[in-house]
Amino acid sequence: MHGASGRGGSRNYDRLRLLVQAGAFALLVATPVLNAHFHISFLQGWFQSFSIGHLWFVSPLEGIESILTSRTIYIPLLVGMVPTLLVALLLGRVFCGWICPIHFFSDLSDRTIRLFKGRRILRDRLLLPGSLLWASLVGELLLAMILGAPIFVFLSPPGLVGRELMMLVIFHTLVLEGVVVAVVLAMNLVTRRMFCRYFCPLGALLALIGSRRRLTVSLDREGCTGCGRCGRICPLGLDPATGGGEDPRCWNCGACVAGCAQGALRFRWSSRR
Amino acid sequence: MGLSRREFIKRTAALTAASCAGVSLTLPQAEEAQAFDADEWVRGSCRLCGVGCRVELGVKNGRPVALRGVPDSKTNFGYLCMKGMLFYKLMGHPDRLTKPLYRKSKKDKFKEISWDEALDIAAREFAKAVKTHGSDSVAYYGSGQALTEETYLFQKVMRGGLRTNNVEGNPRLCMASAVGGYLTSFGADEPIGSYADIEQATCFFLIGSNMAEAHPVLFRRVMRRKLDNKDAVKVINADPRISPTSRVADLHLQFEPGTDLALLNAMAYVIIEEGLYDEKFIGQYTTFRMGKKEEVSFEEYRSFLRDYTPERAAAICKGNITPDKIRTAARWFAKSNATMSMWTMGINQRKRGVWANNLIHNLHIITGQLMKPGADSFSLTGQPNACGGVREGGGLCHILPGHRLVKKDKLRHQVEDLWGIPRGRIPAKPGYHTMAMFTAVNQGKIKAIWINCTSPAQSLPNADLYRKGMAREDLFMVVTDIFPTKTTELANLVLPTAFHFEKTGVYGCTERRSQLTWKAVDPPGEAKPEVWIVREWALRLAKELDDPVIAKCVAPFVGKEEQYELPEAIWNEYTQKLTKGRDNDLRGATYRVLRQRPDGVQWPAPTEEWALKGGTYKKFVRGMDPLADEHAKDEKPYQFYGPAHPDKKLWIWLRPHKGPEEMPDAEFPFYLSTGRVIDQWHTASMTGRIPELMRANPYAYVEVNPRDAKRLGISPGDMILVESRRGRNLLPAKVYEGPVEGMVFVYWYDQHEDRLINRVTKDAFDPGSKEPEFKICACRIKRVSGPKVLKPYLASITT
Amino acid sequence: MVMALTPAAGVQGSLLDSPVGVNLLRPPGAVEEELFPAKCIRCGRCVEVCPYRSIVPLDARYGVHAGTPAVFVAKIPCYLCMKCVEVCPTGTLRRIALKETRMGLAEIDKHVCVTWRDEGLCRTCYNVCPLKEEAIKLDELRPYIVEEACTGCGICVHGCPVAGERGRKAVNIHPIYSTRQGRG
Amino acid sequence: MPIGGFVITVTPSKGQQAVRALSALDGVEVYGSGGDGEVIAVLETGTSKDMERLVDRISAMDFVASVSLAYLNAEDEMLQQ
Repeated sequence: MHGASGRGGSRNYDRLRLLVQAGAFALLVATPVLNAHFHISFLQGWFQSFSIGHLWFVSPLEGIESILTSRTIYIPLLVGMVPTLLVALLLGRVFCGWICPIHFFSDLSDRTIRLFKGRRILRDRLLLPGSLLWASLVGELLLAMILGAPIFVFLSPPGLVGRELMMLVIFHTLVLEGVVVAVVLAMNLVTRRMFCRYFCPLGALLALIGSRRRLTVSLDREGCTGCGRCGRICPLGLDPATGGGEDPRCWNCGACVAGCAQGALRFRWSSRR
Repeated sequence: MGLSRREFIKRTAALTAASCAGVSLTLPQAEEAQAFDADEWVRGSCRLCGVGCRVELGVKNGRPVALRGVPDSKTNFGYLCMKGMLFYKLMGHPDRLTKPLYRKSKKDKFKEISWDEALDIAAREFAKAVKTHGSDSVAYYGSGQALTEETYLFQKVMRGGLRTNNVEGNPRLCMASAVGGYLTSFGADEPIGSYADIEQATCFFLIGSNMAEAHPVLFRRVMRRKLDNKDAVKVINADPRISPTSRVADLHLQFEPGTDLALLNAMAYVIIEEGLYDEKFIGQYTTFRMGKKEEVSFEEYRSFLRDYTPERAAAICKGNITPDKIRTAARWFAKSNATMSMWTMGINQRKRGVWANNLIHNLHIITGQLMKPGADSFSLTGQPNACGGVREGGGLCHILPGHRLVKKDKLRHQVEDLWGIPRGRIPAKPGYHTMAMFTAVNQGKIKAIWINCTSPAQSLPNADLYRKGMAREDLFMVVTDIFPTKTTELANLVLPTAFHFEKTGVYGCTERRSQLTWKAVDPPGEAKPEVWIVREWALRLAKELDDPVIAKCVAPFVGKEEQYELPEAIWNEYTQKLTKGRDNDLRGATYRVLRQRPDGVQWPAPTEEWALKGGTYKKFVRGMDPLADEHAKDEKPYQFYGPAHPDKKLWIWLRPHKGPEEMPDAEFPFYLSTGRVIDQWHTASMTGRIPELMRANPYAYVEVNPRDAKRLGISPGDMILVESRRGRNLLPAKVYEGPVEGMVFVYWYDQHEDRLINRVTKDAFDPGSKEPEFKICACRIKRVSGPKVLKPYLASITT
Repeated sequence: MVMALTPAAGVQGSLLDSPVGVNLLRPPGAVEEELFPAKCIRCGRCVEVCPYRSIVPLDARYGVHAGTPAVFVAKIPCYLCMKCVEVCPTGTLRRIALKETRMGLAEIDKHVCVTWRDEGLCRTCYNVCPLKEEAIKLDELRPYIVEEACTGCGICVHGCPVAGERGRKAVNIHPIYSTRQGRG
Repeated sequence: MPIGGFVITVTPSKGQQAVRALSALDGVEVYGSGGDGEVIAVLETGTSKDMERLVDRISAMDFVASVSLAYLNAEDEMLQQ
């Protein structure tokens, strides 16, 4: 099945992603405004827990950590984790690729840098072993259990962004831990999405859950000219041309799909893997 | 780190043991927070409510540092409420007005001017109005918070100088009905007894008064009396709202607003039918009246009361009233050794406030619960000098100093003679009463008005209507005050005045007690005492109008130093000349005596000798009241010599039940009532500026009965629209078993436009006392939203 | 030997210590402090839903408690609207009713309170108490706390016009139920 | 586990000595003392019987004039019964 419809159509993924990211970010700003200034609590929270009316989402990492460290189980918490787990199970790290404000900021800054430097693709200066990602997840969970307190407080940048926005909107101030967000973004200067690639425990967990996901990026070998462009485009440094699209760490952002001049890459939904 | 429960119990155990032994534990919190070492403690009375607590202001390096009570004082036994304890903070307050401010048009911004310019402008504008529109186009609107000397001098200049009786004051809004009640029932204004009766009473009848919050220190005495004699003393509280006052009550009569007259008549019915009345007292000292000239018999009174059987009254009153409760109340009232009634705005601020007062007096007269120790019909006032300055000093349109009526030629001429001005100078017709005065302002009939120490823009009922008038460009409005208010927002000329303890003068509290407050600190900036302002203004007026009589009005005071000599000279003229031979004879209460007597003097006090003993504890009793002896025509122990009753008797009035002016209906189904909270006072221009008090009550809210709240889906904190035919407010809700079902209650101190409840209240008034019916009108309520974060608001001035 | 009875409020021992102290409390329905930082996922929904801005997220100075909700009652007390307990996704704030709330226990310091010192008549705490006549009653006009009914909301602390030592008032909330020991 | 708040009146001249001796007793915590020889102490014992015994013991000390109870919390014990 040839889904890719040539260059014009597939480039839309970049624009679509930007739109979705901006929408998600707007929601993040709107939520505290609506809550604090209009007392409308239909939308609530941010990426640690978000609710739309009575539908609750709870981030799997925070949920699991809360269960592990407190050693208690609260049914509404589990119920809240079901939708997010399902999404990860089926679609993998789409949260990272399409919603996470860190990726949004990074995408924006990439675009800005490209605007100034005129270079289409940015370079990665430091490459580390990919397995670091798993280590950071295990490390965080272990440390949290040793301390008996969750560590994602400081190591979940998307949550921090939400908190800072809320502080800004409701209390007109920022809090200290926002520095973490700045550091994470600064790491992009060394290597694109350095934190997302090697350190983000949430990303690691979503990748783990989505390692057998249904949605992947697949390569049409006949169309591929082996130009290697998709590998350079991939913000995570994966190479879709050599199966990177099925790597657990791939976040289905579609940058490679959009970037392939030949239209040889496309999203694929497989009913079972 | 929390304290464990066990530690907490141990701590409590230790603290309890320590307080039993009087040991001060050296716990971190127990350390003395404030060790005031004032250089000097200056005696005076409290600036706020009508109780008249004696206070001492601590002064250090010329600055006020603390206020304290003095245990041996006669009014408050050393107790103060938080308002009284903290008002010294207003003396150096940054919001104080410190310079005269003027603007030609009310649209302009204010600019600072000198006192010379300010007084010239004030004199020119008043003179212009008099010259072009006549004497009655100018008016003075004063306050029960102004010193007696101030009210007296203002009204002297207005009446004797400007030839108008347009002299009014906010006591019209607060106790005019009580004045009417006392005059019609007893023939003389002001209560017969004193606070000292509280310690002798065995039954208290508290009606239409949330005494616990409005007069907290006096309420403490009632409570002490009750709690020290739990079984012997009964307390009856009658009020449509359950308030902190109801707490000590043995019986709480919760009726629907505006049904009080039926309740009071029904109590009288029970007393007559059960033979609980004092036949001898009635026979000797009373007559029954239908009208001023229409005397009726006891039998007629009895048959009149048959319309008010407890059963009928209970059906009118509704709430929790049952025939049995009315009977119990009446029996307790009549059978106790000594019954003392106390009431305030709930009775006075009624369309039939005078009648309601009469009916309370009736109960006392028919049962003889009046002249003996502990028995009295005692009206409470809200302001520190409503009794002293305004009622006694001639601060209302129909009265002259010394309880003289304007319309009596003889009394008017007496005043003219005493002032040394030509007869006929004071017009024979009373001026505009408050509501008529502001209606005249609306109609453009008044061209210049002087508002002193009060904020009618907030305190008048149906405030929006009258604010329109005050905002007229053709009205020149002078406001003298210490802080910006809702009224200074509408003024042309704002004059900064000295505050309590920044000037010298006398306050007369509820129990006929005059107390002198001596200047202790300097006023801030260019603020001046009012007496100086009036004197200087009058001298300029005399020039503008080329009228030597105006100058004559202030001639005795010219050249006097304004902090001490000037008020003393005014006080001397008022007491020595104007109260001589009157029922409020204050000749003995000279400054010399008042300085000597820490608790002041209760009139009648015709001689210094009598005044030095404290004056008169109970009026009309021979041997206790020197005037009773002087006026005695027979051997009876009581002599009712009051000036209003030529027959020298007490009058029992036949007053039918009459409901409020505006009743709830399908469109506006709720009763709205307003009142006070302990930490805020009146329009909050003072208490709102004391952070400790403002924090406790930053904004007003609407109290809703839980059953009404449930029906309307109102939760605590929800924003509620309170709307009447006149205006609307948006207030947070307090769901509270306070107001009776079908009634809502709002505190009226809040200055914010959304919460200024007098925009909603009704301006109907008692045809007798002309006091408005603040306490009852019809409104509707609607939930608008959930809780909102609200900010406190105080009016300010932009220059 | 005379000993100080209460530890100072909010003094940070280590980054793991609970920040809860006198007049610094958790929102209604909070689980015990031993569990709180572990269970709370710092989603901020209680902060957002609080219409009075009583609930404030703690910052990094409070160590692992950063992001957890707290109420500084002397600044803005809890008005017991009970909205926060409804939205907590983790059960860190349990869904309890208004009257079951036990954020702490108010205690009137009789050595600071002007009414108890016999210097004045103040009833602000009684007046502002949402459970007037239940949680604060008057004994001859002197306010006292009914331990069984006090929710520890802190409205009395906020209203109290009398300042004691070190930011305390004449009435203060002691978080005596915040620990397992306190609840036991 | 009853907890009691006590006012122990001691010979004023022996205040310091009394406080030292009382503090040394098991289950007694001295919280403060007044100038006229009042010592504020909290007694915490296992049972009410123990409390009585401890009070008797304190009363028997030669500088103690009287021991009076001001506050007693014995709810734990009541719950057990």
